[in-house]
Amino acid sequence: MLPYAPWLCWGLPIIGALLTPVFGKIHQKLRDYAAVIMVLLGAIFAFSMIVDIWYGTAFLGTKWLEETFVWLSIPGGFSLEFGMLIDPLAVFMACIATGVGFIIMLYSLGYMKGDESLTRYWFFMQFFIAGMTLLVMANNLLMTFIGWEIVGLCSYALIGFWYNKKNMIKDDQLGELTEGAYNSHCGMKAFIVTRIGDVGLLISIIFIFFFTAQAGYPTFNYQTLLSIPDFAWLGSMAQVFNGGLLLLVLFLFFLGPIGKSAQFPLQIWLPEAMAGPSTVSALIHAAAMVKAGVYLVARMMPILVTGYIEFLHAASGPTTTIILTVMPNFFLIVAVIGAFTSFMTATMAIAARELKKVLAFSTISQLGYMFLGLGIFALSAHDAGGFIAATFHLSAHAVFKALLFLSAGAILHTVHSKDMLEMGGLRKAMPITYICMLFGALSLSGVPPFVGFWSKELIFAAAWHLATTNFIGWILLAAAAITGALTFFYTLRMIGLVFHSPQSKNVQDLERKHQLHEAPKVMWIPLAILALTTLILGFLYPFIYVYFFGQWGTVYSIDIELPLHLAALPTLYINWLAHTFTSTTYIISPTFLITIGVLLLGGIPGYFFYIRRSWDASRFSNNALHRFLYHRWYYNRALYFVFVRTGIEFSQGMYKYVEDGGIDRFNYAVADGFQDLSRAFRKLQTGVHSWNMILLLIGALVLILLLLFGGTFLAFFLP
Amino acid sequence: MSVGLTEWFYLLPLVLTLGGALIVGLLGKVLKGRRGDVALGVVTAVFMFLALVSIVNLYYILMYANWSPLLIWYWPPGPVFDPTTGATCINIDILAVYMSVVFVFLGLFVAIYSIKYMEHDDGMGLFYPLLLTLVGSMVGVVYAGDFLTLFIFWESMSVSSYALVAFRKEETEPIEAGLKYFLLSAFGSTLILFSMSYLYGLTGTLNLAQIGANLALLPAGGAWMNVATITIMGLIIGFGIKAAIAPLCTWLPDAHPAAPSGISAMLSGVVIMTGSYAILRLFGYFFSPTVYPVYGYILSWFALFTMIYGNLMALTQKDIKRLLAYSTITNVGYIIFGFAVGMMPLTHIDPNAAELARYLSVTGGLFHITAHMLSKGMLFLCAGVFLHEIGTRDLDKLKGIGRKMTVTMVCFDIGALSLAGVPPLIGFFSKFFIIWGSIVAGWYLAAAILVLSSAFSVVYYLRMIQILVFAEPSPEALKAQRASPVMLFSIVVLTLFIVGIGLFPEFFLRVAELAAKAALGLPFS
Amino acid sequence: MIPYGVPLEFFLITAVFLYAVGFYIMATKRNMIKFIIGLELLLDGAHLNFITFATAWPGFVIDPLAQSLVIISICIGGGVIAVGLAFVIRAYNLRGTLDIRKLNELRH
Amino acid sequence: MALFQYLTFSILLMVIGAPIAWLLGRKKGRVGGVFALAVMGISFFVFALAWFEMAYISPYQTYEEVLLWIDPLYLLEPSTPSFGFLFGFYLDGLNLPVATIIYILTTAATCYSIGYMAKSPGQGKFFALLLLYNAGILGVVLATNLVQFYIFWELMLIPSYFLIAQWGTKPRSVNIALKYFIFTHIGAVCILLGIAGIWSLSGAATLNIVQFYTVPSAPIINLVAAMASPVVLNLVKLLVVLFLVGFSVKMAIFPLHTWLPDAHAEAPTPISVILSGVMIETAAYAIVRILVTFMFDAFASLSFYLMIFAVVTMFYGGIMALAQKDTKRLFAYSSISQMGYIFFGLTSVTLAGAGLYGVTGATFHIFTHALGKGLLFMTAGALMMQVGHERGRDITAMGGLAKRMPWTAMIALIAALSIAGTPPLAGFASEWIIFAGGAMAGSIFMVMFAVISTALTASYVLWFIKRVFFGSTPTAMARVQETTWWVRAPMLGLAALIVIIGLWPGFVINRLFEAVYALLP
Repeated sequence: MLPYAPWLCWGLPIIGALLTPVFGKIHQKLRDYAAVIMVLLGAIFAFSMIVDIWYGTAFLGTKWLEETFVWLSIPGGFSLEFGMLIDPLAVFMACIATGVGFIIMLYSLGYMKGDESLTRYWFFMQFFIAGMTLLVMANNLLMTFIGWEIVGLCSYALIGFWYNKKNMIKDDQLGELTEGAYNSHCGMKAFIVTRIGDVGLLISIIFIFFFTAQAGYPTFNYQTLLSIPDFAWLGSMAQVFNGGLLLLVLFLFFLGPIGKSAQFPLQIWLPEAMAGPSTVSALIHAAAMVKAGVYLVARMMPILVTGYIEFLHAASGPTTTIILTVMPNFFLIVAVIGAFTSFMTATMAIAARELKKVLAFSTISQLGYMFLGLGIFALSAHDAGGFIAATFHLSAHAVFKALLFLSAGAILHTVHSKDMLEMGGLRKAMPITYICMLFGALSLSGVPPFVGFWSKELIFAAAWHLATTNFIGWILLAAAAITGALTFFYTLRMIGLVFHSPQSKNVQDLERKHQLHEAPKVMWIPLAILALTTLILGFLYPFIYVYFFGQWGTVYSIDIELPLHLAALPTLYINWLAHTFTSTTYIISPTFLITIGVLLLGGIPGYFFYIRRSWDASRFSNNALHRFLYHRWYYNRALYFVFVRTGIEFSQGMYKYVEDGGIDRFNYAVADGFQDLSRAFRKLQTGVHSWNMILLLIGALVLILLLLFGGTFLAFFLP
Repeated sequence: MSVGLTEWFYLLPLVLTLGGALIVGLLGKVLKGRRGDVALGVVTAVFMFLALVSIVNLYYILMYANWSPLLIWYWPPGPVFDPTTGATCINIDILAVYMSVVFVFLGLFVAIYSIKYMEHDDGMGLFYPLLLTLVGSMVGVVYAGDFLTLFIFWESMSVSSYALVAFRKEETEPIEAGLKYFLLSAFGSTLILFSMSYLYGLTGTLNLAQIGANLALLPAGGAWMNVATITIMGLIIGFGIKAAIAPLCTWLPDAHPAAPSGISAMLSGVVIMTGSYAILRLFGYFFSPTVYPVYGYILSWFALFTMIYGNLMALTQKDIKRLLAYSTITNVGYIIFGFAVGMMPLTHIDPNAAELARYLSVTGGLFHITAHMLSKGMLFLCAGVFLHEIGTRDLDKLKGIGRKMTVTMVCFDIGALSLAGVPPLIGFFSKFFIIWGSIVAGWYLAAAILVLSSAFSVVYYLRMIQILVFAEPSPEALKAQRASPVMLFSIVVLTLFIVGIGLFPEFFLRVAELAAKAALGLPFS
Repeated sequence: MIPYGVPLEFFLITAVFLYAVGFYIMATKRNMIKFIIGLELLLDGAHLNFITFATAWPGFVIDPLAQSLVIISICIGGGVIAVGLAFVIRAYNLRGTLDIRKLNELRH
Repeated sequence: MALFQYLTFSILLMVIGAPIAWLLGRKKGRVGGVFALAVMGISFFVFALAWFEMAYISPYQTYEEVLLWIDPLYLLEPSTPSFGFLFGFYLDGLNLPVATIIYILTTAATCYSIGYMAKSPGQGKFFALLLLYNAGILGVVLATNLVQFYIFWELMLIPSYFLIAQWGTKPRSVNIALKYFIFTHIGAVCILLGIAGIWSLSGAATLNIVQFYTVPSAPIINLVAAMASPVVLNLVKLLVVLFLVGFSVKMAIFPLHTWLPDAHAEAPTPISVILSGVMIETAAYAIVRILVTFMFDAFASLSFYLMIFAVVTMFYGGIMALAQKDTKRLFAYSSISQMGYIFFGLTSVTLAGAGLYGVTGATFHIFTHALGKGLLFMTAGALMMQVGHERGRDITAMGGLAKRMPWTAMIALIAALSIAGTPPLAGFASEWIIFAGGAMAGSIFMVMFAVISTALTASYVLWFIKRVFFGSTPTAMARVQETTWWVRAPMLGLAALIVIIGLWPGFVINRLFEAVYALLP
C-alpha cells in the first residue's frame, strides 16, 4: 500500500475531522464511531508501512523513499516539495501516534460519553492525531513545522476543552477564578510556551534553509541535508561569528523540542496541560504532542552526527576545528538538559498532590531520559546505543503512559476529584483499573520484566558506555540513576495513595451513595490492551533493533556492528538477553546491577511509606523541602513574575507613557501648537489702519534691505 | 495702426464690457423695481457672455496669427508702430487672452448669481454697471501695452472695486472695510505711479516692452541700478498690495467678507490676480533675472511667507467668508511663488533645466489662477448662499447646514477639496506644476514648504466641511431652505468646470503653457 | 540736463519729500480727512516726478505723453478722492466720528 | 492591448454604481446595499475576465489598457515623441494577487455591511461612498502611471475620511477622521513630491509604470543608469525617503502610526475591515512597484536602517496590542505589527537577488493579512452587533461566547491563528517566506527578532480568543445570538480561503515569485 499509505495514515483522520461536524448533524453515534474508525484506518495504513520497511521496498539503496509533489515553485531552479518520507523512524512514530491514538479514541467513547461538545472533541482529537502523523511523516523541516503547529493548535483547543465550567477554583498564580477560565488559561499557556520554542525552531529552520541555499542546494528536505556535498551548509554556518552562529542555530533548533517536549527552561506548561480531559492528557503525553520534540531531535541528530563525523574525517582547517569544538558542546547541552530535567521533575513528582500532575511530572522526567539518550548517542558518535535506547523508551513510554493516564481517567471518572488525598482504598472497588495501573506504574519505574525495564536499562547502558570513555558520562549516569530511584519512589507513592491508603472522606461518601464502581467495559478494555502491551513490548526489542538499524550504515555514516538480517534474529535475541544481564568483563552486567540497585533505593522507602504504611510520611509534609518541591522549585512562579506580570505591566506602561503620553501627545501637541500659534498670529490683524500701514512699511523696508544687501544673505538659502 | 474695423473687433471684449456698463447704467435709469433689476442682471449677463465669446474668438485669431501678439497703438499716430517714442498701445497676446477669459468667465456667473442674491438690495442700476466696469477694467489692465493704459484701467478697476465693496453703504462693516481697502489700495496706486515715474525717467518711454529694452541698454553697474532696485521695491509693494502679498494683505480679510458675496467672489477670484498678473508681466518685461538676480528669490520668500501667514490666520477662523479670504492669501502665495520661480536666474542648474523650471512654475501659477478663480469664486458664492438663507457667516451657527442644502454642500465640498489640492480636481494640477517646477529648479526646501503648507491648508478646509456637513444642525441651520436655482446655476456650472478640468486638464494646461511662454518670452515653437 | 537753471535733483527731492510727507500722514494720522490730503500729496509727488522727467530728456523735447499722463492722473485722482470722501462721509454718518481708530471692528 | 477595456469598465462600474446606490438606498438601505454588492460582484467578474485574458490570451503575461490623457510637454518639445500621462490600467503577476484580494475583501465587506449597517441611518450614502472607496483602492493598485496612482491614492482617502467621520463611533469620530486624513494627506503630499522629483531627475516625459520595465529606452531607465553617479544616487535617496515617509504613514510604520489605532478602531467595522485589510497594504504594494524596482540601488542602500524600523514596528505594535482591552484597538495595533512584517520583507532587498523571497513574501503577506485581519475585524463587528456596541468591544467584559456564537468563534480562531503565523493557515506561508527573505539578506539578528515577535502575536490574539470565546459566559451574555447570514457568509468564505491558501499557497505564490523575479534587478 505504499504510494497511498503515507498520505492516508494522516489524511484519513483529517478527512474524518472535517466530516465530524457533518456526521454530527446526521447522528451522534455515527459521529462518534466514524471518528474512531477513521483513526483506526489511519493506524492500519501506518502499520502497513512497517511491512514496506521490513521488506526493503521503501529503501532505495542509499536513501529512503519519498512521495512528493511540488508545493511552491520558486524561480531559480528551486521548488519546494510537499512530501512524505517513509523511513523507519517516521513509520515507527506514525504507528505509535495512530496506534496509541486509536486506543485512546476507543477509550474516549466511554470516557467522554454524554459531553455536550463532543463534535468539537472528536474534531480536534482526529486533527491532533493527524497533525502528529503528518509531523512525523513529513520529508522536510517546513512540513514538519506545519504538523508541529497543528499539534500545538489542537493542544490549545483540547486543553481548554472544558472552558465553560462554572465552579470556582484557586490557583497559585491566578488567584480565584472559574474552572472554565482556568482551563482556557492552561490551553493558552501551553500554546504560548511551546510557541516560544517554535519561534526558535522556525528561526533555525530559516537559517538552515539560508545556508543550504548558500551551499547551492536550497532545501528543507532531511535527506537532501544529508546529501549536500561536504556538509557545506554546516561548514558555511560555522564560519559566521567563529561558530557562534552554528551553536546558536543548533540551540534554537533544540528550543523547539524543548518547548514541545517540555524540557528544562520551558517545562512549565505541561503540568497545567492536565486541565483537559484525561484522554487528551493521554494523547498529549503518550502519543502525540510531547513526543514530537523527541522525534525531531531523533530525526536531526543522526544527520548532525553524520556531519560531525564527516568533519572528523575531513582535512583539518579552521572550519573543521570550529565544527569539532562547537558540535560536541551542543550534544552535551542536549544530554545535560535531558538529565537535569528528568531529575528536576522527578523531585517535583514526589511532592505533587494531584494524580495527573504526578503523571505529568513523570512524563517530563521520562522525556528527559529520551533526550539524555539522544545526547549520549551524539556524544559517543559511533555508538548508536543511545539512539535506540531513546526511541525504544519513547515507544515504551507511549504505551505505559497512555495506560497510566487512561487509568487515572477511570479513577477521576469515579471519584470526581483530582487530588490524591481525596482518594485512597480504591483497590477493592476498582480491581481491574488497579491491576492495569499497577502494570503501568511498574513499567514506568522500570521493574522487570515490564517494557520500562528494558528501555531504561538501555539508557543506563548507553550512559555506562559513554562513562567508560568520558568523564561526563559518569555525571549523566549518576543523574539518570538518581532519577530512576526517585521514579520508583513517587510511583509507589502514587499507587499507595490512590489504592492502598485508607479511604478518604470523599471516597467514603461515594461508597455510601453506591457510586464507587469499576470503569465500564469500553474503558477497561483499552486499559487491558495497553497493560498487556507493556508486558509484551519489551520482548520485541530485537525486532525493533533490526528494524531501525537494518540500513542505518548506508544512510548515515555511523558504524553498526550487529548482524542486520532477519535470519540472524535468533542469534540477536540470545545476544541481547545475554548482553542485558551479563557483560564481557563482568559476570553480571553493571547496568543491570545499576538498574536493580536504583529500584531498591527508590522502592524500599516507597514501599514502607506508602504501601505498607509502616513508616509515617506525613511528618515531611510541611517542611521547607516539601514546600520547595510542591511549588515546583518556585520556577513557575518566578517565570510568571518575570515574563507575564512584568510583560503585561511593561506593555501597559509603554502604552500609557510612550504611545499615549509620548507619541500621540506629541502629535496633538503639534496640532494644538499650531492652533495657539494661529490664535497668536491673528492678533496681527488689529483692525487699526495705522498698523496696516506700519506693516506695509516693515514689508517695504525688509524688501529694500534684502534687495540691496540680501544677495549674499539669500545665497545661503539657495540650493 | 490707427483703430480700424479689425481693431475694434479685437477690442470687442473691452467695448462690450465698458460699453455694456454704459448701456446698463442708462437702462438702470429706466427700469425700476424688482423686475427692472432682473432685467438689468440679464442684460449684464448677456454682455458678459458676449464679451466671453469675443475673447474666445480672440484666442482663435491669435492661434491663426501663430501666437504673435495683436497690437493696436494710438500714440504716436502713424502707419508704423515705433515703441521708442513713448508709444501707448493695446497689446493682446495669449497671456492677456488667458487672463481675460478668467476674468470675464467669473464675471458672467457672478452676474447671473447676483440676479437672485441681490434681490433685497437697492441701487442695482449702479451695481451692474460697476460690475461690468470692474470686469472691463481688468480686461483693460491685461490688454494694456503701456503704462498709461495700464494705469487708467488700474485706477478704474480700483475705484469700481472700492465702490462695490462698500455697496451696502448703510452698514458699518462694508464702509469700514471699504475705507481701509481704499486707503491701502490708493496708496499702492500712488506707489506704482511713483515707481513708474523713475522708470520713465530712466528709459524715457511708457511702453512696457520698450522700458524693458531700454533698461537693458543702460550700462551695467552705476547709480541707476539703485534707482531700479528701489523701483522694484515700489512695484512689488504697489502691486503686492493689490495682490495681497503678506504683510501687505491686511485689507483683504476685511474687504472680501464685507462685500456682497458675488463681489467677494470677484475680488478674491480675479481682482487680486491683476496684481499677480502685473508683477509677472511687468517684471518679465523690465528686469531680466540675469541682471537682477536677487528679486526673484526675495519674491519667492515673500510668497512662502504669504502662504504660511494665510494658513495660520485661517486655521482658527470662525467667520466663513473671512476664512475663505485668508485662504485666498495662501493661494496668492502659491501663484506668486510660481511666478517668482519664473524670475529666478537659476544659474546653478543647467540652462535647459532652468528654462523648464521657469516655464513649469509659471504655467502652474497661471493655471492656479484659473483653479483658484473657479474654486474660490464658487466657495464665496456658496458662502453667499448660506448668508442669503440664514443671514450669518458664523461657522458655529452654520453647523450642519449641508444637510438642508445638499447641492450647495456637494459643490462646496468639491471646491474646498480642489483648493486643498486633492486630485483629480483642478487645484491638484496647478499645485502639482508649481511644486514640480520648484523641484526642477532644484529648490527642494521650497517644494517641501509648498507641500507642507498645502497639507496644512487641508486642515481648515476639512474643518469647514466637517462643520457644515457633519455637525449636528444648529437651530439657525435648520431654518435653511434649498437655494434658488439661479444661484445654484452659477455654483453648479463652476463646480462642473472644477471637476471637468480636473479630469481633462489637457486643453487648459496647454493654454496656460502658451500664456507662460508669452510671459517669459519663450518661443512658441 | 538743467532746463531752467534749477537742477533736476531739486525737483526730484521735492517729489520724494512730498511723497514722504504723504506717507507720514497716511501712517500716523487719525483724522480721515487728513488721509485724503495725504493721498493728494502722494499723488502730487508722483506727478511732479513725471513732469520733471518729461522735461528732462535730451533735446529739451517735452514728452507730451508723460504730461498727458499727469493730466489724466489728476483727473483720476479727483475721482479717487471723491470716492474716498464719500467713504469718509458715510463713516462719519454711521459712526459720528472722523477718528479712524474708532473704526476697528474688523480684526483677527 | 486589450480586447476589451475590462479593468476600466470594472472600476467605472463602481464609480457609476455609487450614485445609483445612493438613490436606491435613500429609502430602503438594504436595497442600496444589495445593489452595491451586485455591482461589486459584476466588477469582480469583469476583472476576472481581464485576468483570464492576461493568463491565456496575452503573450506577455501582462495586460494593459491605455487612454491618452495629458501630454504637458508636447508643446515644449513637440519634436520628441512624448509618452504623456497614459491613463489606463495595468495588470501583471505582481498586482494580480493584490487586486484579487482587494476585490475579494471589498466584496465581502460590502456583503458584511448589509448586515452590519442594517440599522444605521444614511445607508444610501454609506454604500455610495463604499463603492467609491473600493474604486479608489483598486485604482491605486491597477494604475498605469504615477500621477494616476497619486490621484487614486487621494481618491481612496476622501471617501474613507467621510465614512469614518460620519458612521464612526461618536463622538470622537470626526476628530479621528481628521487625524487620519491629515496624517495620510501629509504622507500623500510627500509622495507627490517624490513623483515630481522622479520626473525632474529622469527628465522623463513619462511616468508610466509599465514603461519602467518594458521599454528599454524609456527615460526612466536613464534614471537607473544615472544612479551610477553618486550625486544622482543621493538625490534619488532623498526621493526614496520622501516616498517612504508617504508610504510609511499609510502603512503605519513606527513612529508614524498613531493615526491607525484611532482610525481603525473608530471606523464602522466594514470600513475597518477594508482599512486594515487592504488599504494600508496598498502602500506596501506601492513600495514594491516604485521603490524596489527602478530605484533599487537607492532603496537597497537604505534598507538596513529601514529594517530596524520594521522590526521596531513589529514589536511596538505587538506590545501595544498586549495592553489593549478593546477588540478593535487590539486588532488595529496588531495591524501595525503586521505591517512591520511586510515592511521587513520589503527591506530585505539589500542586495540584488536577495529580495526575491522577502518581496514575494511581503506581497503574499498582503494577501494573507488581508484575509486574516479582515476576518478579525469582522469578528469584532459581529461581537459589537450581537453583544452590544459598547460591551461588544470590551474584551474583559466578555467570555464564553463560543457557546453562543460557535460559527463566529471558529472563524475567529482560524483568523487569529493565521495572523499568529500558525501553519497550515495562510499566515504562516507568507511569514516564513518573509523570514527566509530576511535570512537571504543576511540580517541574522533582525530575522531572529522578527521571528520572536510572532510569539508576541500569538499571545495577544490568543488572549483575545481566550477571553472572549472561552472561559465562562457572564450571565448578561447568556442570550447572545449568532449573527445573520449577511454577516456570516462573507466571514465563512474568507475563513475557507485562509485554510485553502494555507494548504496550497502555490496557487497564489508561484506566479508572484515569477513576477517578482522578473521585476527585481
